[in-house]
Amino acid sequence: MASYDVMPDVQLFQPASIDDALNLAERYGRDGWILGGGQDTYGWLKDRAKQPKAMIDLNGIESLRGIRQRDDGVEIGATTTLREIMRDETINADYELLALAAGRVASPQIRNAGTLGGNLVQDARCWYYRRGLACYRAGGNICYADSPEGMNREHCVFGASRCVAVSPSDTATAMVALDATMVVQSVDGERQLPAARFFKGPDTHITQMTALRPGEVLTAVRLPSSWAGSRFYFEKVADRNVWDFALVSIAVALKIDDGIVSDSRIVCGGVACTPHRLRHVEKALAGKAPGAETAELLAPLASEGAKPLNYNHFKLPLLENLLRRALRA
Amino acid sequence: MNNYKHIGKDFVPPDIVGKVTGKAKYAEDFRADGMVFARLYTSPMAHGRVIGIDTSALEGMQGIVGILTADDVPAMEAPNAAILTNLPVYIGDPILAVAAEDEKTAEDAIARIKVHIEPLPFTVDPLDSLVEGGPNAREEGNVFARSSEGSGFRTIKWSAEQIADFRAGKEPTGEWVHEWGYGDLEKGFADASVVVEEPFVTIGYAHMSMEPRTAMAYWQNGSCYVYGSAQSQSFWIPGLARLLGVEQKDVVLISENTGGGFGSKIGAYPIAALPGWFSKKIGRPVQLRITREQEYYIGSARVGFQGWIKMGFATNGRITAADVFIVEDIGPNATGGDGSSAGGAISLVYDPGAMRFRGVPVLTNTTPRGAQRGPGQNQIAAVMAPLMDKAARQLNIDRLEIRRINAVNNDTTVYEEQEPVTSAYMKEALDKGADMFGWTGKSKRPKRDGNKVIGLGIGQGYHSAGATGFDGLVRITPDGVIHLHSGVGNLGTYSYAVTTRAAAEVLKCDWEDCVIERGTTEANLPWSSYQAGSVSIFTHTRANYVAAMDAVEKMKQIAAESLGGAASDYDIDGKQVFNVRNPRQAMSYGAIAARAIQLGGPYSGAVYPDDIHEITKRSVQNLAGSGLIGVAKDNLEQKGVIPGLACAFVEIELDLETGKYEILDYVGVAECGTVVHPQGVAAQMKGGAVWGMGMAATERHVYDPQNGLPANVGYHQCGIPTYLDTPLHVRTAAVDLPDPQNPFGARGIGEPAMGCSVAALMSAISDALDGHVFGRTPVSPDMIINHVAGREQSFEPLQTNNY
Amino acid sequence: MEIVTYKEDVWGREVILGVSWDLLWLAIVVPFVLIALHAVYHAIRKGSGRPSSSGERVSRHDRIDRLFHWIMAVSVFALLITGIFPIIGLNFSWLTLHWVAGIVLTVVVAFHIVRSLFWQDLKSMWIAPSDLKELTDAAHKPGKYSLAQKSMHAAVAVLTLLVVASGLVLFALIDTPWWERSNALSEDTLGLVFLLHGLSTLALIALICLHVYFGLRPEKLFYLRSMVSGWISRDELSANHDPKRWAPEKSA
Amino acid sequence: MNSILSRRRFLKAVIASGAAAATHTGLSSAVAAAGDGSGGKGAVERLLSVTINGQTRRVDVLPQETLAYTLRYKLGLTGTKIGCNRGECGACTVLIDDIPNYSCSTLTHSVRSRAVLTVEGLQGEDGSLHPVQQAFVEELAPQCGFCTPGQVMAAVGLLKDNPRPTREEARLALSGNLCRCGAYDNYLNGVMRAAGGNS
Repeated sequence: MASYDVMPDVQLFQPASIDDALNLAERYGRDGWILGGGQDTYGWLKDRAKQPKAMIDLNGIESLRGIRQRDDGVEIGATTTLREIMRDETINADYELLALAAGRVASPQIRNAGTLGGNLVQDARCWYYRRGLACYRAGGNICYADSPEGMNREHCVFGASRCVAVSPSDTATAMVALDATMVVQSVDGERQLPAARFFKGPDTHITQMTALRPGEVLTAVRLPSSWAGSRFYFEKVADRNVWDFALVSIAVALKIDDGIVSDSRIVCGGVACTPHRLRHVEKALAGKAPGAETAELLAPLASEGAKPLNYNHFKLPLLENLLRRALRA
Repeated sequence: MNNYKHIGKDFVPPDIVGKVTGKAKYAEDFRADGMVFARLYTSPMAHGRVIGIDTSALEGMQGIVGILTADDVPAMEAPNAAILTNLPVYIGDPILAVAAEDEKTAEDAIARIKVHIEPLPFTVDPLDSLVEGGPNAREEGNVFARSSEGSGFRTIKWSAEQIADFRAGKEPTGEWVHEWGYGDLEKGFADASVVVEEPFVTIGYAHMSMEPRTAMAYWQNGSCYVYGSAQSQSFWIPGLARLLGVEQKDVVLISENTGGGFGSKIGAYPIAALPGWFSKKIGRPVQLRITREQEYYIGSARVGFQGWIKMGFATNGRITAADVFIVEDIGPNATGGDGSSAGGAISLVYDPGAMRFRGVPVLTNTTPRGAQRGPGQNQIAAVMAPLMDKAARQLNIDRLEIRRINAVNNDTTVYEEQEPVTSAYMKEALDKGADMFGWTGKSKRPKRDGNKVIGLGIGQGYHSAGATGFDGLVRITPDGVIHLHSGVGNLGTYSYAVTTRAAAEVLKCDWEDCVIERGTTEANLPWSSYQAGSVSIFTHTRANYVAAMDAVEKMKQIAAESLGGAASDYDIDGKQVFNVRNPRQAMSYGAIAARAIQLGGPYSGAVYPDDIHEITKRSVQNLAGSGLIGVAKDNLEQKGVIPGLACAFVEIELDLETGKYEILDYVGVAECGTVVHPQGVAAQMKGGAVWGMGMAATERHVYDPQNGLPANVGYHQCGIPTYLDTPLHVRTAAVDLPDPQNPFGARGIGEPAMGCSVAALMSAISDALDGHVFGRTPVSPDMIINHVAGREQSFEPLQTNNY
Repeated sequence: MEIVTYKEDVWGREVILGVSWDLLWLAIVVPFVLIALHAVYHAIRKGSGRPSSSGERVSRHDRIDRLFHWIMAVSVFALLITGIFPIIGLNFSWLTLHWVAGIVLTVVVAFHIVRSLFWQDLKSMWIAPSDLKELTDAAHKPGKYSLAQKSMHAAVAVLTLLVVASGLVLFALIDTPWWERSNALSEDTLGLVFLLHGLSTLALIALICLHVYFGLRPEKLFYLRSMVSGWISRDELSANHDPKRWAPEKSA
Repeated sequence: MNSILSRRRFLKAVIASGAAAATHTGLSSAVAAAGDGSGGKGAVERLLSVTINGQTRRVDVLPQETLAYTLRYKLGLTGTKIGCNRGECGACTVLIDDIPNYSCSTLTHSVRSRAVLTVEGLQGEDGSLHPVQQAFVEELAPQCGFCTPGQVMAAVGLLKDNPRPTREEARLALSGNLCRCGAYDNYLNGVMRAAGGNS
């Protein structure tokens, strides 16, 4: 396993229109690499662990950038940078959860270049996989992390199926918590998926993190007005406060009618291969008043059904604690 | 307090402007005519034997210039690291290099070369190798003992029971190879009213300097020009010449700036010689820039400890006895020696009535280890701090007080031989720090607020901080310019410049009249110590002092010779040599220099002392006749251990729910004799603080024992502390009391600056958790969460190189 | 077209990954070509009148054996669907279904082996040299099973045992309610097991195509009926079998 | 002394020709790059103009080339450092349209119509230091100096966006830049000094 750090030969396309981009995506299929901010692209290519024939750069397509008001909410173009999202008035006013999540991504420079689309479709961070090993996720027939002595501190405690990588995206949890709709386009037209069905686990999609098919491009996400201005809570616990991915993160949206939770979304990152929604906690929360008492009551539910690996059982109490904090806040 | 002109004053080091403008040149910034770019192929296997290299796929590839394999370079005697090897002993061990017209093409070639390697047994945890039936990291054995009586490989195995007992926290009963001690240990423990006994682990981790070590080399009329990433300057030459197989006079090292070293670039390292050999083979200049991942592999790492310690305390808190046993993870090349240094640090910082050190250095197939900022001293500082707290609690003594009562001072005798120290003011440092930090006030405040707990910690750091016997060289040219020749490397401490100010001080000249000659062998530099071990300040203020004194004496003689009278009638000031009785009878430095050239002999450098190093001699020969030469070897008296000391006070707010903590306040106090460069000392204290924070919280090697794969090969995984993992403000101060054995009272500080930090944090974490001792670095959030939740830790006791 | 696919192991050495699934279309196309040829051949050569299914009925398959056959058939189809569909891009959560079906198959196969060894006439399914006469001499009638049936059974038996055996090894390496997954096998051995599992699967697919075809051939349809309801008519018996070599008792 | 002079000249001569060499072989490999699917709509041109430090420069750039590579290997602007080439250290930070970016993780082709500012572009005509550079010197902020150009650019980017940042804001803005020497406190002092506040 040699070590590389120079970009190898790969064709670059910078289409100015979405149609050109979709045609290229169609033409290249699995050999095409859709390029947003590129912050989870160049490492793969420099390592030669992924070897697409062409990069299709979406940044020249005006229609894919920016935040637009719609009568049923807002639409955020896929190549809108995390920096723009963090600084956007509407987002901060109505969907602060997303601004908070975006603000905890990696580092300032990565947020300056990194796009929402890229952050949502970024690949798993399992260190074995990133090393370029031919594991299940890379189309192989083995998992190195989930092995008797595997070093799997950062891996999943829910939803494993051969692969035990976790969803690394900070904004993905927010998307699910906000009931976002993902707008996906291809030459065959447009399809829309709820965020919860956009992110895929290894039981069905072991070599990819999302439902995107070859030739498809995530062009925008839509945040429904239904959750606008709810009570939000986002927290991410990582080893370092810059760059590092979540050990565990939590994104919470609460609808509160005179002190009582009428509806809620509680979504966790870093614990499963997809954003992990605590539906049973949401049910149990309905009709209760947020606060220390409810927090203590419901916190233990958070880790129900978890299956820890050798080095990550700390994620269970951590997950419970984050839920505790979210409901207490 | 003193009335020095330069010593103790801040100044603008000549290289700093280049650093803020990007003009400063590092090894990878140089280009040479026809230069080609080399890339490395490194071992994918933790231990193996290369049985075939298939380069057929390169045939017909454009832009490939050459391939270098182990057969093209001299073999190194085991266990020393090779330039290139056919017997890789760790993942990342360099096997071959390819040179091409550009880096991409070189990488294309690397990607096509097939190297067939037969796997051999490997180990990534010393205890896995030490246990009977366990694998050896090298075919020669699993232990390499370095000692004056002779070094060599050994195979040492402990029984499964012995390993199990060790893991269970019992005193190790297995075989060891190093032992020293003093005093009556048994009596010491008998006199103790409190005994603390703990096993401990400090996981090693990579140096990860910002600059991935680059080297560029070409040959010009018989000399090899090497543009290297070097921590030291002159000190590199002998080793570099040896690696290149040439005489010292035939090596030119250009190292104007180096992107950090921290112990990983002290002497010439094998890979720095690769471009030289490659250039010799293909007849073109070769630059080797390695990747960040390769810097992790090749760039060295701190030695890991798995140990056991037992200490006895008298009722007043005085340490009566200390017994420490350390299994060292010394990597595959048997570098380190941290264990014994750790023992030495215990004997100096805490001055136990009696002590014993025992150690066994075990080879592992992890990255090569080397000196890393406070090698040994800083690991043990982290281990000791919470144990001192534990004893203080049991004795019901204030945690500051127990440190004061054991504090090293001018009368302390240290190490096996119980040598004296040149001077030591740890008590003063502690008092100054406690005062700045407000220890008494803070320790009275309530600790707990909901899930947030305040933890207060005190740490002490030590490293010997001086050497003697190196050369100084100053030159005054007829234009009156004072050339301060510095063989000190430029790794970012500015000591190359700071130490020359000693000469400026003696010559009573303005800084503006001085030029520092440095950065390349061709600047005719004197023989220097290594720029490590916190030695530069003590060592080279002395060397510059003696050289300047030599120049002053010569100037007086020349003045007497030209103006009459005896040399003793003359003194210097204002760039003049004048007759003390008749100040108008004077000569300018420039005139003196011109006269020196006419007089020749020792004045012009035509004649020089016999006892100076051959490197200095060569420089003087080149400079002879260009001005007045002041050159001398530091033969000033030096007795006893020269301590660099520091202490730190830290306040953290630990979140019991997340296992994370914020550092609310940090105060570091340096005890390095007279402060020669206030900003420099502060910078070292702050940098050391950050290093301590990394060692305490995030930095560690992680290896999968099943296949020997390293998890933390990148900057991201290595967990270098960021702006947001360190405090918003770091406060520092210095005791600033002169050391009698340095003409300016100065000692070094680089390494203790870190030891006190990691120790203070370990102490503070323990304090926040009601005295719980993890006995391990780093203490990561998951460990704290598991502890608070009353869960088992994920790893087994004494496991190392793990999450 | 390659048969085996390779990957790099944890230390960058080339090892077998498994079978190349490009072979899948071969496993489908080949049998259908054969089927077509056979159908054409049959259409040309006029078969003698079909024996009547009325009249006295004799028993061919006991209920228990019919049950076995159909459970096995269901589990095999479940295994093929859960195993192959994800490979051809139809993603669903298949792994648990797959190994559960695998266990069912394993159990019934084990049952069948034991039963045939101790409670059935093993010889009736044994291929004897004398059976080869069936190929040359149309007058030479088989016992309970024709040479074709015996050969089909033999082939299916071997492949099923291979696919079950390799499947069980892989099953031992994944997380189940009873044990944690392990990397007990070296990567090259693991690759061999995957290769074996894949190759036997492909061959089974081909054979099953043929089996289904022959089961549905009009002149052989009564065999399918017998596998459902157990009996065949005396006419069918005498038309296709040698009563001296197989004398089934009357069926209820 | 002579040998030094000769070497200096020799090196100076070379920055250019070294770049030339790289560019030349760039061509051969680019053929390979363009070999597949090129000419499609939106395929990039090899030869492009980039505006760096106010000057527009024509340069031959591979499709996949990163800005850090172009700056260092094609244009001889070696002030921009490559510490990790992975967006994990910040040593390669430059400003693109006044926003800090990791040039190791930016394609040169993506800055075609944008303004790039590197550490070499900060000094005044008269060679006077930029306030941030001056402040870093006064605070002895750099130690080994390898991360310094990145720290400088991150700080300049911050002050363009927020001329009077609080220390906390400065710390956040610079948090994408590692300093292995641990000079964070000094750099923050420098930023505050440059912003006119007292450090």
